[in-house]
Amino acid sequence: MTRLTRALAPFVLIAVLLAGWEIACRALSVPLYFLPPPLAIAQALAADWKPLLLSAWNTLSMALIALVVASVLAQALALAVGLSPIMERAVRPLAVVLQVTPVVAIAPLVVIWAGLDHAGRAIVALAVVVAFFPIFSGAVTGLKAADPDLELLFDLYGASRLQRLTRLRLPSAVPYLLEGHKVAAGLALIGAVVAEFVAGSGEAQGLAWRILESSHRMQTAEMFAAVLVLGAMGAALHAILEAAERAGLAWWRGR
Amino acid sequence: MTRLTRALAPFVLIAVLLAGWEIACRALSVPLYFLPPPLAIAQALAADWKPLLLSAWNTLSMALIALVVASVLAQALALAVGLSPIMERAVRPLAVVLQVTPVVAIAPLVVIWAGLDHAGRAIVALAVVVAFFPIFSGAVTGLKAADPDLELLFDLYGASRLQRLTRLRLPSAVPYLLEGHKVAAGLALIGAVVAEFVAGSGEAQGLAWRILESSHRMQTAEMFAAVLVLGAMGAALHAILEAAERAGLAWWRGR
Amino acid sequence: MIAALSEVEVDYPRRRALGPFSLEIGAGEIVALVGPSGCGKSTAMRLLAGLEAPSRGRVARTPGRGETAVVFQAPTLAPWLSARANAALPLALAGVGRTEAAARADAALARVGLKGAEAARPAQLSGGMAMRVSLARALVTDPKLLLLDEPFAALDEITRRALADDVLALWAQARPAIVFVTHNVEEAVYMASRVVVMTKGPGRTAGEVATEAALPRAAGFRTTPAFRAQVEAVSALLSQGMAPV
Amino acid sequence: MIAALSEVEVDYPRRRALGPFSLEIGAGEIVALVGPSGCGKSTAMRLLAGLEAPSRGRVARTPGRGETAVVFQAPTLAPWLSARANAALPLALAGVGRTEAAARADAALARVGLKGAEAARPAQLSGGMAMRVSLARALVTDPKLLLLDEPFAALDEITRRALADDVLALWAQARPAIVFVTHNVEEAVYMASRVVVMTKGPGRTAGEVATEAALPRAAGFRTTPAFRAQVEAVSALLSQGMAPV
Amino acid sequence: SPAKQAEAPKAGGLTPIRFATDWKAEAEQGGYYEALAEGLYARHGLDVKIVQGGPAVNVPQLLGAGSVDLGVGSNPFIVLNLVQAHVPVKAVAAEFQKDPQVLLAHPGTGVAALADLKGHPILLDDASITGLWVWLKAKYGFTDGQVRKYDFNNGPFLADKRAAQQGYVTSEPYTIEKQAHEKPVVFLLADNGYPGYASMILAPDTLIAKDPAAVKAFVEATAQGWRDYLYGDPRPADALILKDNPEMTQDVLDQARDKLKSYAIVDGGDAKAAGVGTMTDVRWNAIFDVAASQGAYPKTLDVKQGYTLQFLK
Ligand SMILES: Nc1ncnc2c1ncn2[C@@H]1O[C@H](COP(=O)(O)OP(=O)(O)OP(=O)(O)O)[C@@H](O)[C@H]1O
Ligand SMILES: Nc1ncnc2c1ncn2[C@@H]1O[C@H](COP(=O)(O)OP(=O)(O)OP(=O)(O)O)[C@@H](O)[C@H]1O
Ligand SMILES: [Mg+2]
Ligand SMILES: [Mg+2]
Repeated sequence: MTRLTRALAPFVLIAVLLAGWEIACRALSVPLYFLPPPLAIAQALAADWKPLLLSAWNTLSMALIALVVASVLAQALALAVGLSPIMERAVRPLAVVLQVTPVVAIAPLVVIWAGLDHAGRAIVALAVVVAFFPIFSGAVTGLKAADPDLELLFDLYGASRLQRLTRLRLPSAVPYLLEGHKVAAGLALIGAVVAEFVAGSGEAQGLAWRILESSHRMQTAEMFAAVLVLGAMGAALHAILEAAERAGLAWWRGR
Repeated sequence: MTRLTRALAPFVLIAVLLAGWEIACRALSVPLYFLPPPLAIAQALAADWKPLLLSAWNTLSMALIALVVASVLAQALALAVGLSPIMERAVRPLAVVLQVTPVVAIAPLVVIWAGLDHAGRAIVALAVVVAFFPIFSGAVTGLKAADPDLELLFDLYGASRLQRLTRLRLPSAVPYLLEGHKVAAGLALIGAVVAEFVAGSGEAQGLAWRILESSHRMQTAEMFAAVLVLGAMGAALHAILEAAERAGLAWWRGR
Repeated sequence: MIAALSEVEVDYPRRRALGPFSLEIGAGEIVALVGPSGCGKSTAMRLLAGLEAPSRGRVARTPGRGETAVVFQAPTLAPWLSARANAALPLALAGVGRTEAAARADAALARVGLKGAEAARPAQLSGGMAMRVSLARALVTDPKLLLLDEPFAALDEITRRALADDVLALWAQARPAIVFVTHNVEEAVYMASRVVVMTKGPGRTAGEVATEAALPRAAGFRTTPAFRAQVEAVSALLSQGMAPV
Repeated sequence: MIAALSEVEVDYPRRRALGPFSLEIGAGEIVALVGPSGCGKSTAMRLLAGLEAPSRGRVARTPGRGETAVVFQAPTLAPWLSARANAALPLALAGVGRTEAAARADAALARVGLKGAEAARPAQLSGGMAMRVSLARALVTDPKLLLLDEPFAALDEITRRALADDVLALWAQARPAIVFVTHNVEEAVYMASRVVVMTKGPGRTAGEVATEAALPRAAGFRTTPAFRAQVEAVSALLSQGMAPV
Repeated sequence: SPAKQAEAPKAGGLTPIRFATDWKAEAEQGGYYEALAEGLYARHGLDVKIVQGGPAVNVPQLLGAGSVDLGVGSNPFIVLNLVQAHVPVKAVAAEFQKDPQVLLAHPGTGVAALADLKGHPILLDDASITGLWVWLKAKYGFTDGQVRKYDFNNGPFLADKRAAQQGYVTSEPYTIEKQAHEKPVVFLLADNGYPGYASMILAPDTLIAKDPAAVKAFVEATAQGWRDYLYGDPRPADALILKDNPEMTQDVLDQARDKLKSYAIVDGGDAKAAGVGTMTDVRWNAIFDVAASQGAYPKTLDVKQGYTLQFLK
């Protein structure tokens, strides 16, 4: 019973919210193009599911590549930075600058740098910029979260900086890394979408294009359907990472 | 000496990078409108610093309000969710959907809701959407990171859910909350900029206004100057939060 | 009867931790649990506290919520709370007012010899001091069942004896049932009305030694022949229990 | 001389932790440090290990990096490593090959009675087992200076004595200098060539008791009158040091 | 890299031309698509590939970086910006003699002329804020405080009766009427004295210097394309547009083409006499006077750097 409740909980809440929304839309007779009721969105979804899924796959693959690249880059940089406090003080402000640099501002440059024929590369690069920071920040914070007594032990045994990094600080950072990736996954997805907004040309096939197009055409139900697909992908990605986090933490804690 | 090195490290690295950039630009004679050399950016900065600072202040104030609102909302929701695992399973996917919803997609709705005369509200609301997730996710993760033996102790003394939340889980979450806020600060800033891109008004012209204007007028040096100011604000905000994190963690650990 | 384990067994994925093991704790009884390292004493304590369920067998407990107090083997203090706030935690959870809770916590800290360290954080305490804060936290309430897992292990002989007498004095007032784990056989015999000896893990009962002398002990009890005889008996059971079966 | 503290004092923000305190450790010497809880024994150990600097006074040390081994008062194990990997850590850091390190770690674990628990994680170990892994980690290398902070506190009498003899046997082979903290006076006298007694915190030297008998002890040493006399002497110094000055 | 593209081997003897438009495929680009679909470009020795634009595509930047060979300049301010930023790119033809830009207002709110919009919130996109907004401010005394962001979504406009919004005469009036069943009040800026050209063909100086014949060929083929699209058979272009932009629909294309004709966007004004694509020094000077009057550009800017008449008949 409780197990069932747990499994159904998200759906029940969503159903309640949707019902409220539908009723509100009808009661206030909100025009379709302002805020479509859930049923209209469902219809749009049912009508368009094939191209939507194709677009979703395009966006998702970009986001996944970006997440992997961001993960590798951020962790590599965090490790490099972890070797020397001076490096950290030097690199960290630059990472922040990268985080707050609007994708829109650098998109044209990235597009030109990637070449107009490789819109995919530009999109991945921009999504990497968006997803990079939480992993980097989590890694840097986590690398410092090691048990101070274990740090003393490593002092005692004359561990080299590299040994300390790989054998103490990196494993100690695992919980923070997992959390960082959880935040970054969503950012990679939204980063891919935003990148496609700004870097995609007519050839782009991802969800962003559908969202923009439906928005411009005030086909708000279609737009919500696309956003919904995006949200579902995000939730699925999050659920996977959440499961990975649970497993990772159980491994890490040893129970 | 080492203290000096530490304090100067970021500046030295930045100086080296800038010098390399300047030299590369000159050597390859990259056109100014394509990628301006640092000196040109510095000139633009010197020429425009007054309006830039005003814009920066507009953006920063929006971002700060958004950060505070996001912080309050995310923590309140995380606490509510922390009271019941079923609530968590229900709310968390919705939070993810919110995270991956592109600001551009919901901007028109938010603008309608806020009214055209309150562009500021719309910007803050959109920036809140962007900054919300890392705090929420960090809070939820942190609320579960309490020492399992202390959890047993709370079982033993028959602590109520609320007591467990406020006296055990919330304090245990402090390190994760601090990390979440560090990531969210940058997101609030970039969120405010992006929100201004899509929902801004000419009334309070923030940095987004400057960036778009320079970008469209191909005054790339001016655009970089605005991005630079944004980056500096981000770095400053980050440094403040970093200091707060250090103090917070020292308090938390009791040493 | 306050708590009872009947033929309990506790299994972990690749290892049995305890049992089959039975133990009945009567009201107002003081029972010492001794046994080799890793035999399942801490596991048995968690069962008695109702914090864990056995894989097999039955656990019966009469104390209600908040009527059991435990000192875990490790101090288990909240790092963000002062010694005072840590000791006052059970009171705070029971809804006792701030000032009263603080006063009672201070009194408990003074009782374990930590006057002056009330404001210190766990990270600022020595190992023995942290353990004593944990003990103060258990003594601050009025439990029906007090479970102490090697509470004095990190303490010097003198502090240790003083605290043992203190616990006995406390017992004389409210007569809670006390179960404590110790590696100090003399301490076990001195404090307990009954010493339960466990075999090496997974622990079973190796034997029991009961002490007739009235509790709390009369001065000089440690030097009586009866005391020495019982210490010898427990030691013999221990050696037996550790021999490969 | 392997390590020496001369008139050291350690101050923490609101509290003096130690001193003034002096202690010289000769090569191959076994020194026991006893004193009341919170007197600064662990602090003194950290100074001897070179892990902390005194607020005043001087610390001299001859062992190079990696030639000191420490068992902290708490187990201090990496939760993500198995008992084997934890015990092998000093070897891994010294660049010893994987298989050799694992073999030596297994041998050290067997020596502390943990055969069969090599693959377990710290969270799956009992308190005493975790402490023994920590001890195995200290014994796995060939240190010049071995610092043990209450290594046997969480262990039963029998395991404790076996391990004490084991440490002495190890000492007989390589003759490292050993400093160990204990609350067990008999253990101190049995194992050490010199017992240093500290006053209550901030700890100073209350007195020293030296033992003439050869190390490792002959069988039956615990029953000799000399042993009893020295135990009495240390206990007397302890009581003295704990009295308010 | 740009150099490599320029020297790429000509496919079947044709000169490869990458041409960037300023928006997704639509009737407003009918002439280009017609020329491509009918093979006019190929007949002029060009192998043209149309690169679709969008809300974030910045054609001048692509041209400046050499990522494309030719592109569409939406409004004359782009040309002035190019001059000011010393980007060696010039306008070589103007396909729209009248800019189709309009401002829309709600009916029955007392807005009878552009001047009445003073104080009203006006929704503008990024390009227009640096473009026609300069003219609006200069002419009507509007202030920056009135500007709201237009994300190409009509919702915010429809939700606020006081609001005005930019649009293309060929597009928004139709879609709004369809969506909201409300006929908005439409002010064509060109009819209110806005002097700007639109849909200009931009070419980098390097290409003009290296292969002027190709540029001329493109200008001529495009002019023919427009004539054919408007007065011949538009179906080849429409098919290509619908293929490039699957979201487009035939009814939108049809009404847009009608509006292009009825407002004489392509063949009105000077084009009546001089043909499609024509530009004049007089008109450019008028444009510059308006733009510079607000201080947005230095009076000394040499507007002649921004266009050339050498490819026009
Ligand atoms: N989470 C766990 N997973 C697997 N095995 C466990 C776990 N917890 C305890 N054990 C095992 O259960 C056995 C009993 O543990 P317990 O802590 O009860 O021993 P103990 O008698 O208290 O020992 P000590 O005197 O050393 O504290 C040990 O062998 C231990 O390895
Ligand atoms: N980080 C710290 N900040 C403040 N005070 C500290 C800190 N660490 C230790 N102390 C204090 O220093 C004193 C000595 O501590 P130490 O751990 O050396 O005692 P000890 O002799 O090892 O005691 P025990 O036998 O209980 O382990 C104690 O009073 C303790 O409160
Ligand atoms: Mg135990
Ligand atoms: Mg200590």
